[in-house]
Amino acid sequence: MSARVPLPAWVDRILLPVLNVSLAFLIGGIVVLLVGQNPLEAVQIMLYGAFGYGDGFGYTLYYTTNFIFAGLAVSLAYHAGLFNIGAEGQGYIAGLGVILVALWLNGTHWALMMPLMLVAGALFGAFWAFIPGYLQAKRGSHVVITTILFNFIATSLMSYLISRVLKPAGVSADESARIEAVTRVPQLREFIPFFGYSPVNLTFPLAIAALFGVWFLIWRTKFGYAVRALGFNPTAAHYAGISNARLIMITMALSGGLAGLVALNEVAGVQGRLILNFMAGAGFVGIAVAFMGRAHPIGVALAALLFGALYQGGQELAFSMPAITRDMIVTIQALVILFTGAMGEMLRPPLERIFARRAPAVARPAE
Amino acid sequence: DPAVLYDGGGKFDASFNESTFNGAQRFSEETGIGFGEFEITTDAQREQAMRQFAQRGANPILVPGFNWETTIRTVAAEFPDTNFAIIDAVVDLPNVRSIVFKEHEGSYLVGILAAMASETGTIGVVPAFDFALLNAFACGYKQGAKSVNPDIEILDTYIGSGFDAFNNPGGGAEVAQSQLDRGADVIFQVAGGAGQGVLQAVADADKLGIGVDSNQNHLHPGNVLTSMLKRVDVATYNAFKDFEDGNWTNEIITLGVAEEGVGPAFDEHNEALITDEMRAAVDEATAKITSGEIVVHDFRTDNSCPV
Amino acid sequence: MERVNHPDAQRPQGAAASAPAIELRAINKSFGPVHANRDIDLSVQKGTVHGIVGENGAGKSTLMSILYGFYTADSGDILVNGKTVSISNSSDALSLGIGMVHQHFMLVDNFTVLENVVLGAEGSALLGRSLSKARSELQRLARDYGLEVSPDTLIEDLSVGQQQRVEILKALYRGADILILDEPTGVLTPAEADHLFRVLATLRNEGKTIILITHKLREIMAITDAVSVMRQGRMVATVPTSETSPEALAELMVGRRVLLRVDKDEARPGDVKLAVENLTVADDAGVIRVKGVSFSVRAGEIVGIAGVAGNGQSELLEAIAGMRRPVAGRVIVNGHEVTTHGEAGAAELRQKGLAHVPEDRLRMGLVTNFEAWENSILGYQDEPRYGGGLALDIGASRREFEGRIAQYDIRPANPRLKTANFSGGNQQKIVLAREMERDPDILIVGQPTRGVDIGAIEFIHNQIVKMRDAGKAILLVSVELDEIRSLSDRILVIFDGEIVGEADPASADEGELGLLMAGVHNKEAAQ
Amino acid sequence: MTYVDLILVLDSTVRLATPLIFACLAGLYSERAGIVDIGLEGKLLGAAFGAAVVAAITGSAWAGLFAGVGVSLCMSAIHGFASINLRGNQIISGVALNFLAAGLATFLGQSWFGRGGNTPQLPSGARIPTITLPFANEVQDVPYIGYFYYELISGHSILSYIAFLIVPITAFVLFRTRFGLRLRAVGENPKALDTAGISVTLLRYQALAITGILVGIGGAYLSIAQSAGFTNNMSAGRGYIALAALIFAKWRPWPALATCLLFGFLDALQFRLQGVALPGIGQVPTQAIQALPYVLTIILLAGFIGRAVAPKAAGTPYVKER
Ligand SMILES: Nc1ncnc2c1ncn2[C@@H]1O[C@H](COP(=O)(O)OP(=O)(O)OP(=O)(O)O)[C@@H](O)[C@H]1O
Ligand SMILES: Nc1ncnc2c1ncn2[C@@H]1O[C@H](COP(=O)(O)OP(=O)(O)OP(=O)(O)O)[C@@H](O)[C@H]1O
Ligand SMILES: [Mg+2]
Ligand SMILES: [Mg+2]
Repeated sequence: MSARVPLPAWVDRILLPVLNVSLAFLIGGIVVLLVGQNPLEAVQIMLYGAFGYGDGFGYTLYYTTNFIFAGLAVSLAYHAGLFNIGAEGQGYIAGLGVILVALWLNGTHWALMMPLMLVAGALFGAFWAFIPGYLQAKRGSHVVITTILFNFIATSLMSYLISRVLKPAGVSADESARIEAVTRVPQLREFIPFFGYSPVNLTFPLAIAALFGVWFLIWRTKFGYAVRALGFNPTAAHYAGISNARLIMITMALSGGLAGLVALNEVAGVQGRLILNFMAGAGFVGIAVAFMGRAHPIGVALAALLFGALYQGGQELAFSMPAITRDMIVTIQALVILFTGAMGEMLRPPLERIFARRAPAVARPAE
Repeated sequence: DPAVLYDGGGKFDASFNESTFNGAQRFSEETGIGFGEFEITTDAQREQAMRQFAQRGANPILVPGFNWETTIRTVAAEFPDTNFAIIDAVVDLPNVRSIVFKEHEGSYLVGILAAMASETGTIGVVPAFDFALLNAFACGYKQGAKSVNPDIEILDTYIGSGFDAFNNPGGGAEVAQSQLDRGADVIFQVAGGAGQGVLQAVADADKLGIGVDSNQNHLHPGNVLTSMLKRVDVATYNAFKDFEDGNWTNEIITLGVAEEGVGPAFDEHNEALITDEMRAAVDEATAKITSGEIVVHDFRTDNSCPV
Repeated sequence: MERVNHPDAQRPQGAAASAPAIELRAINKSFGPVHANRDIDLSVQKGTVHGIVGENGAGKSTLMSILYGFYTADSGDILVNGKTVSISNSSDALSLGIGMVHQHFMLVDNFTVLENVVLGAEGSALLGRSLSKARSELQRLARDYGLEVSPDTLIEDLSVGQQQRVEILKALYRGADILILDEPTGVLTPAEADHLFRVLATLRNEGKTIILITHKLREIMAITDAVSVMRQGRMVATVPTSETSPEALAELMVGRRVLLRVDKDEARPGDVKLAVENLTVADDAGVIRVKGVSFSVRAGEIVGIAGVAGNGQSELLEAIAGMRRPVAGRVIVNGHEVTTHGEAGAAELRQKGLAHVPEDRLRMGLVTNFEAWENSILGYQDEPRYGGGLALDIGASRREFEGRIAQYDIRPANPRLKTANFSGGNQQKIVLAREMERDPDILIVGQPTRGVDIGAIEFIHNQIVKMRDAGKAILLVSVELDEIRSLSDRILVIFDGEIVGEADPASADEGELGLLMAGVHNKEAAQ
Repeated sequence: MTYVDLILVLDSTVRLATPLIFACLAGLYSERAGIVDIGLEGKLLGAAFGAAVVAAITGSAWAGLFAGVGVSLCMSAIHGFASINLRGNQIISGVALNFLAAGLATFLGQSWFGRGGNTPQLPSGARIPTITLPFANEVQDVPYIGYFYYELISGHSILSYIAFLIVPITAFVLFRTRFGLRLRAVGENPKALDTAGISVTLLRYQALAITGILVGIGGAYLSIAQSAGFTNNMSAGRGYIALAALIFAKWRPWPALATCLLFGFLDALQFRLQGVALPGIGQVPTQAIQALPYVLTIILLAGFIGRAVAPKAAGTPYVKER
C-alpha cells in the first residue's frame, strides 16, 4: 500500500464531486437508454429545464428553498449529536402555525404578515421538535424513535385538523380557507420578471439568510461552540460547564424551527392555503441534503441546489420525454444520492494515484 | 392534441386517475389521435405542467380531481382560447367544462345491495383515510343500507391518516379482517390501491367485497358483490370526443344515478350473487333518486353524515 | 526499597548465538504527510526484554503496530526467528506467536473478561465450550503468573490496571512467544507495576521475548536487557541496558539534558482556599464511591492524593469541580459554599476561581475534533474576553492561544491543527496552558503526566511547582506514587472512598504508603 | 372486550407484527455489527417487489420468496460496498436505497406489467400458504383453549411461524455462538476484533447478508403472503417503525419481538377502536385513535424504557489510518 497523499483542494472539493455527479448521470443514462431514449438529450433537457430559463430556474430555486431549510434543520441537530428524522413532521405542524396566523389576520399586508407567519411557523415547528428534545434530555428517550413517531402523530393530527376543523363546508378539497393575495408571501417574479410564472418567493432570500445565520450560529457564536462541543464529546461539554440537557432541548427546538420555515414557503408562499401532506417528503430529502452537505451551510446550499435542480429538471424531462416517468426521475435521484453521497469516496484512490506528487511527502516533524 | 394531467395518486392509482387514463386511451384507440399526459410529483408542478401543455397548444386539457381547482382557475384565465375540463370540481370560467359526480348516489345503491346481501346484519366500509370525498362514498353507502334495514350495523374503519393509506394493501387487508371478525359479511372499499388488500382479505374469508371507481367484479369472481362505478372514463372519453366532433361545451356536467354516471356494476362475474329482488330494489331506488323522491345526503355539503 | 524487583538477575547470554526473535529492516511508514517511521532497523534477541523509548509521537506505537500487522509498512522487511515473513494482518502476527498489549486497550467494554479473552480465538463455533475451556486456561494462567481477574466481570467495571491484565491474558491465552507491551505501566500503580514486571521476568525465564515501550526510564533500567531509542520517526540508538543510564537515555530521546527530578523549595502555606467537608459522592450507577471525606488545601501548598485507581478519586475530583452533585457534604471554594453542582455546575466553580485539569484528557478535557485554539477556551467560552453577547471572538481566542503556544512549547505550533493530531504530551500541555493561565486561586489536577514523555513531564512538573510558589492552592491526584512524592507538600492516601492516612512526603516510607494504598490500615496488620 | 375479541385482536397482531419482526431483527444484525440501516424501508419494498414479480411470472410462491430475498441481498451488498469498503456515510446510503427501491420498483413494474408498477393479482398458488396446525379444526370448539389454539396459534402464514422462530435463533446466535460474539464485538469496538486477527470487513458483510435475508423475507411477506401482489410503496413506513422498535428494544432479540408485537397489537386495537365510544371519554376523532399507538409508545419509552445505548461503533465506518 502506497503512502496516501492528500489531494489538492480543488480536486477534493470540485473535481471529485463533479465526477461523482457525472457518474450518477452515466448510470442514469443507461436507464434512459434502456427505455429507448437519448441520454444526452435527456441531460440537456434536465439542465436546460433546471437552469436554462427563468421559469425553470425559478422552480429550481423554489425547491431549493425547501431543501435548504430542511437540510439546515437536520444539520443543526447533527452538530449537537442529534439525528432529527422528524423535519417532515415539524414542517407539517409548522404549516398549522402559518395558516392560523394568516387566516386570523387575513387581508393584512404581507410586509406585516411575513414576519408574523415566519415566527408562527418557526414556533410551531420548534414546539414539535422540542418535545423529542425534552424527552431525550430528561428521559433519555432516543431522539431517532421519537422523531419518527412524531412524524406519524403529525400526520394524524393534521389530517384531523385539515379535514375536520379548517376545511370550510361546501368545499370539496380537504384544505383550509385561502390566504388573500395581499397577505401571502410575494413571489419574486413580482420584482424580477425573469422568473416567469415560477413560485419562487421571498422565502428564498430568507433561506439564503438562514444559511448565513446557521453558519454564524454554529461557528461564530458561543452557543454554536457549545453545540459543537456537545456533539463531539458530551463528557467534555459537561466538564466545560455546559448544560447538556438544556442545549439538547434548545438545539432541537431551533432545528424544528428551521424545518418549520418550509411551511412558510409552501403554505404562505406557494399554495396560499393549508393542504394535506404539503411537505411531500421535503423533510426526508433534508436528511440526504444535510449529510451530503456534511452539515456545513455551503454544502447544504449546494446539495439543496442539486436536489432542487433534480426535481425541476426531472419535471421537464418527464414532461418532454413521456417515456421517462416520474419513477425514473426518482431512480435517477437515488443514483445521485448514492454516488455523490454514500459512494463519494469511490473515485478518490484513483485520483490520488493520478495526483500523487513524485517527490516523497514532506514529513511533518512528528512532534 | 388533447392532454391529461393526473392527480397526485398517479396514472395507475387503481382509482379515478386510472379511469381517466382508460377513457383517454379508448378515445385514442378509436380515433387514432394521441394525447399528452403528465403525472405530477409535487403540488407546485400542477400549474407548471398545465401551463406547459397550454403553451404547447394542447387542447382540450383535462384534469381529474378537485385538487386541480385552484390551478385551472389560474391557467384557464391565461389561455382563453384553450379548452379545459376538470373532473370532481366546478370552475365557473367560459373555457372550462366542469364534470362532477354524485358519488353518494351511486354508493347509496351499492349500500342497498350490501344490506340485502348481508346475512349477519353487519356490513362494512373501508375508506383509505378521513377525507371528504371518501366520506361522501361511505355516507351514501350507509344511507342506502339503512334504507333497506334500519337496524343494520355498519362498520366504518379508516386504513390510515394520509395519502400513504392508498398504498397500504396490507393495512387494508387487516382492516377488512377486523371488520370480518366483528361479523361483517359485505365490505365496501374506498381505498384505491389499498382496496385490493380489502377485496383480497374478504375473498380469502369467502365473504363479499364491493369494488370502487372501475369495475372490479372480475378480481375475485363470486366474492365481489358489485363495484360502485364512477364513470370518469366515460366523462373523459366524451369530453375528448365532443371536442373532436365540434360539440364541446363549457358547462357544468353533473353525473349522478340519473345520468348513469355512477352506480353498481352488473356483469357475468357477479350474476350469481345478485338476486332478482336486489335488482328490483336497485331499480326502484334509481327511479326514486332520478325523480327526486329520494335525496341522498352529500357529506361534502356540511362535512357530516346523517346516519 | 527497590521499586522494581528482579527475581532473576542473570540474563540469558547464550541466546545471542541463535537468530534474533525479531528483526526489522528498513521499515518505512507514512500517514499522509507524516513520516512516522523512517528506515527503522531493529533486532530483538530471543528470550530478552527489549525496551523502546522515545518522545510522544516518535513512532514507537506505529512500529509495533506494523510488527503486529495492524498497520502495513510502506516498505521494509520483517524477520521472525530468522525467516522473512509477511504480516498483513493481526492474525498473521498471532499465528507467528506475536502478541501485543496496545497502548489504548483493545477491549470490548460491555463484554466480560472471558469473552474478551476468547474473542478471535474461540476454537469452536459454539461459545459454551470455548468459554469453559478459556475459563480453566485462565485459572492456570492466574496460577502460573499471578494474573488474577474475575472472568465474569464486565470490562467497564474493571479498573484500568485490571483491564491491562486482561490484555496480557489475551496475549498469553493465544500462546504468544513474543509479547509487545506498549506503555503498559502508564496506568498502573507501583504495586501493579511491580507485579507486572515479575510476570514479565517469569515469561522471559520461560524463553519468551518481550518488547516493552515505556516513558519511565527506571523501568527500562530495571527490567530490560537492551534498549532502543526513537526520535522523530528514526531509530537513533540501540544499547545494552547495562551500558547506559537514565540521563544518557533521556538525552538521546530529547536531544538535550533533562532534569529527572523535581526541584522545589519549602512550601509556605497560607489561608485555606479549598475545603471539603464530609463529602459523600456516588457514581453514575448510584454506588457510593466517596465516603464522608474531609480535608482542606491552603494557598501555596500542593496536597497530593495517592491511591490505587478506582478508589473514588475520579468522583472526588468531579464533585469538587462541580460536575457531580454530592450525596452529602459540602465543598467550600474561596470561602463560598458551592451550590450548583451537576448539570452546569462546572461553570460556577470556574467563576469562583477553581481550575481543573481532568484525569482523562481525551474523554473529558478536550474535544479532540476541535482545533487546538478551540480547546484552549473550553470551559471559559462564556467569558467576555472571548466576545461580547452571543458572538464568539475567534481572533481574540486565537491570538491568546498563540501566546501560550510559545510559552508552553506546544508542538506543532499551529493553533488550527485538529487536537486529535497532537501527541499526548502536547494535548496535555494544551489543557494545562488553558487551566493555569486563568490565574486560578485553586487548581485541581488529575494524573497530569499520564502517557507523557519525560521532556514534557519535566515541564509539567515545573509548571505545577511554579503555580504553588505563586500562592495557588493545588490538589494533585495521581496514581504515580513517584509523582505524588516529588510534588506534594502533604500526602493524603485514599482507599475505598476514605482518606485512610496522611503522610509527609519527606519522611514517608514508600512501602508504608503502598500498604495504606492497598487498604492495610496499620502496620501491625500488614506484618 | 370479550375473550373472542381479544383472541381476534391478538390474531391480527401476529399478522401485523410479522413484517416488523423480520425487519427489526434484520436491523438488529446490521446495527449490532456497527452498520446503521435506515434503508430497511427500501429493502422491504424492493423485496416485496421482487417476490411479487417472480411469483407472478412463475406462479410459485417459493420462487417469489427467493427472488425477494435476492433483491434485498443485492441492496445489502450496495449498502455494504458504500459503507464498508468506501467508508461512506451509512445514513446517506440507506436513504439512497429507499429512493432507489421506490423509483426502480415502479419503473420496472410498469415496463414489465404496464400497471403503473403494480404486479398482477396473484392466484392463491402463488402466495405463501397458511398452515393449519394438527387438530386445530378438531379442537376449535373446546371452550377457551380450543379456540385459542384454533384461532391464534394455528392458521397463520408459514412466514409468521418463521418470524417467531427467528427470534430464539437470533438470541442463540448472538449470545451463544462464536459468530455472535464477534458480531457484537465488531459493533462495539471493531479495533478489538481487528487486533484479534478477525476481518472486520468480512464480518460486517456477513451481518449485512443476514440482514438482507431477513428483511427480504419480511418484504416477501407483504406482497405474496399478506397481499396478493405488489402495490407501489406498499412498505408504508414499516421500515422506519422497525427501526424505532429496534431502538425501543435496545438492540436485543426478545425485547425486539415484544416491541414488534406491541406495535402490532396497538395497530390491531386501533382498527377496532375507531368509531367506538371510549368509556368516560365518548366518541373521539378517529385520528386520535390512529395516533394512539405512537403516543403510547412514546409514553412507554419516556416512562419506563429509559436510555437506549446504541452499539458504540454503529454509524461510524471503521478506519485504521486517517
Ligand atoms: N492512525 C494514524 N493515522 C495517522 N497518523 C498517525 C496515526 N497514528 C500515528 N500517527 C502519526 O504517526 C506519528 C507517530 O505516532 P506513534 O503513535 O507511533 O507515536 P508514539 O511514539 O507511540 O507516541 P506516544 O509516546 O505518544 O505513544 C504521530 O506523530 C502521528 O502524527
Ligand atoms: N488520525 C491521526 N492523525 C494524526 N495523528 C494521530 C492520529 N491518531 C493519533 N495520532 C497521533 O499519534 C500519536 C500517538 O497516538 P496514540 O494514540 O498512540 O497516543 P497518544 O495520543 O500519544 O496518547 P497517550 O497520551 O496515550 O500517549 C499522537 O501524537 C496522536 O495524537
Ligand atoms: Mg504510542
Ligand atoms: Mg501516546
